[in-house]
Amino acid sequence: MKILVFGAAREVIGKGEFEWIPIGNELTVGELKHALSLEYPGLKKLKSLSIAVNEEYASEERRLDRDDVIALIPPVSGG
Amino acid sequence: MKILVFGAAREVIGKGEFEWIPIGNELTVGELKHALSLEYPGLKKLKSLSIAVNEEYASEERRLDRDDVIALIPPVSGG
Amino acid sequence: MNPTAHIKLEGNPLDIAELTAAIRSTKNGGECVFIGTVRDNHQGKVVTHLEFEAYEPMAIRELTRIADLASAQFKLAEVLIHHRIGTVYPGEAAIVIVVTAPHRNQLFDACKMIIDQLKETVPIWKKEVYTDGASWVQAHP
Amino acid sequence: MNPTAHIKLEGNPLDIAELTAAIRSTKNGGECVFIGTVRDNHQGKVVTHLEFEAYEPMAIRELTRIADLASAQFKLAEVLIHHRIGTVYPGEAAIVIVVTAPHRNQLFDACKMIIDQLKETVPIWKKEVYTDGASWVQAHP
Repeated sequence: MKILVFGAAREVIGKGEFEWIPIGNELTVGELKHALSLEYPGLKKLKSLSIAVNEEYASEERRLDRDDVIALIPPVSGG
Repeated sequence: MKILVFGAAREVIGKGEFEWIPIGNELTVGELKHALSLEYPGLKKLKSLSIAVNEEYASEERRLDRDDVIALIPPVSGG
Repeated sequence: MNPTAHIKLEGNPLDIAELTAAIRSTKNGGECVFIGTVRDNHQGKVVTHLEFEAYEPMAIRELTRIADLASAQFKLAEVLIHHRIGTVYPGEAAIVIVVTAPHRNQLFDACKMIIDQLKETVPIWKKEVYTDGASWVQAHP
Repeated sequence: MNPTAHIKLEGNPLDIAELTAAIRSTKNGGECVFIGTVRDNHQGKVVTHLEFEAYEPMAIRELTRIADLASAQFKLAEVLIHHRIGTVYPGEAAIVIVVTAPHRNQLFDACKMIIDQLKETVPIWKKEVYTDGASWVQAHP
């Protein structure tokens, strides 16, 4: 599944977009966050990390599909 | 004493400025309003009439001096 | 007058770009502007234009008092209030208020307070001229 | 998108005169504008410029949602939100919000609500670049 990465999170991961192959058949937003933070420990230093699924904020319980567009949203600072 | 007149009040009185000679030695703002409304009954049709003395709103009790600049202030509608 | 208050009764059209830039600065990132534009109708009547009249020295005094009050109460950096006098046509701005502060928190309440108070106490009068007559607007009190 | 919402992420400087005039009309006399200008300092550091980055399609979606919410809640006529992306220098506007309505009562609360919500949820990120380094601002939550 495609994961977009922005702002401070992009600098932690080192790229703005990557493919993620989940282990097993099912994955929730919360499980994805946990798996990513094991692979990229720098993410834990962010003040917060939200996940957007198909351009909307998603809850931790939300189940992900293979063709969802995921985005990692560090704390926003527009305006 | 000099009296300035604005807006709807000016149209009632027919001029923007006139001299008023008070009867007796002392006159309050309330007494002036009463005397003017006898001479110009049209003033009673205004939604309200405030008096400014030397460019500040004055209470009914305020005593007037001969050299005060008086202004008749009908309801304002700036903005 | 408080050096941070910029007050004017203006006979010519108000230049929004100029007025909103006048008190902007790299120290004061937040800016709230109120623009009051003349409408072309009122209670079903077609308004051809407005005639604004002011008791000028007292209006300047009152506007300055209101600006200073808002500055102190809402910790503003600067306040600008320009109000048209004379003939103003539909679509033109009758008033522009600009307030700035380092941060935005209280800007909106400050701008609201200024226009609300202006409409209550500042000696400015508006005559609406219609296609078939005219009348003084008696708004406040 | 609601036809009354004018949303844009803009790579070029924002033209205040153009944006404040864009939704003004002789039907809607009241207009409130918020302008957020880039400051030249932050917590004692000299800011040379900002780099704004957005998740563009989602930012447009969120801004539209906020504009529609404000329109409905505060009975607005129209809403305009233009936000800079890319490099923005001190003194330039990073954001301009314009709201209009026939009357002024709720304009200020509407404008405040829009900027408050924007800063909380819209996926736009600001990197401050100083004379001696840079850092992502982690403002909300």
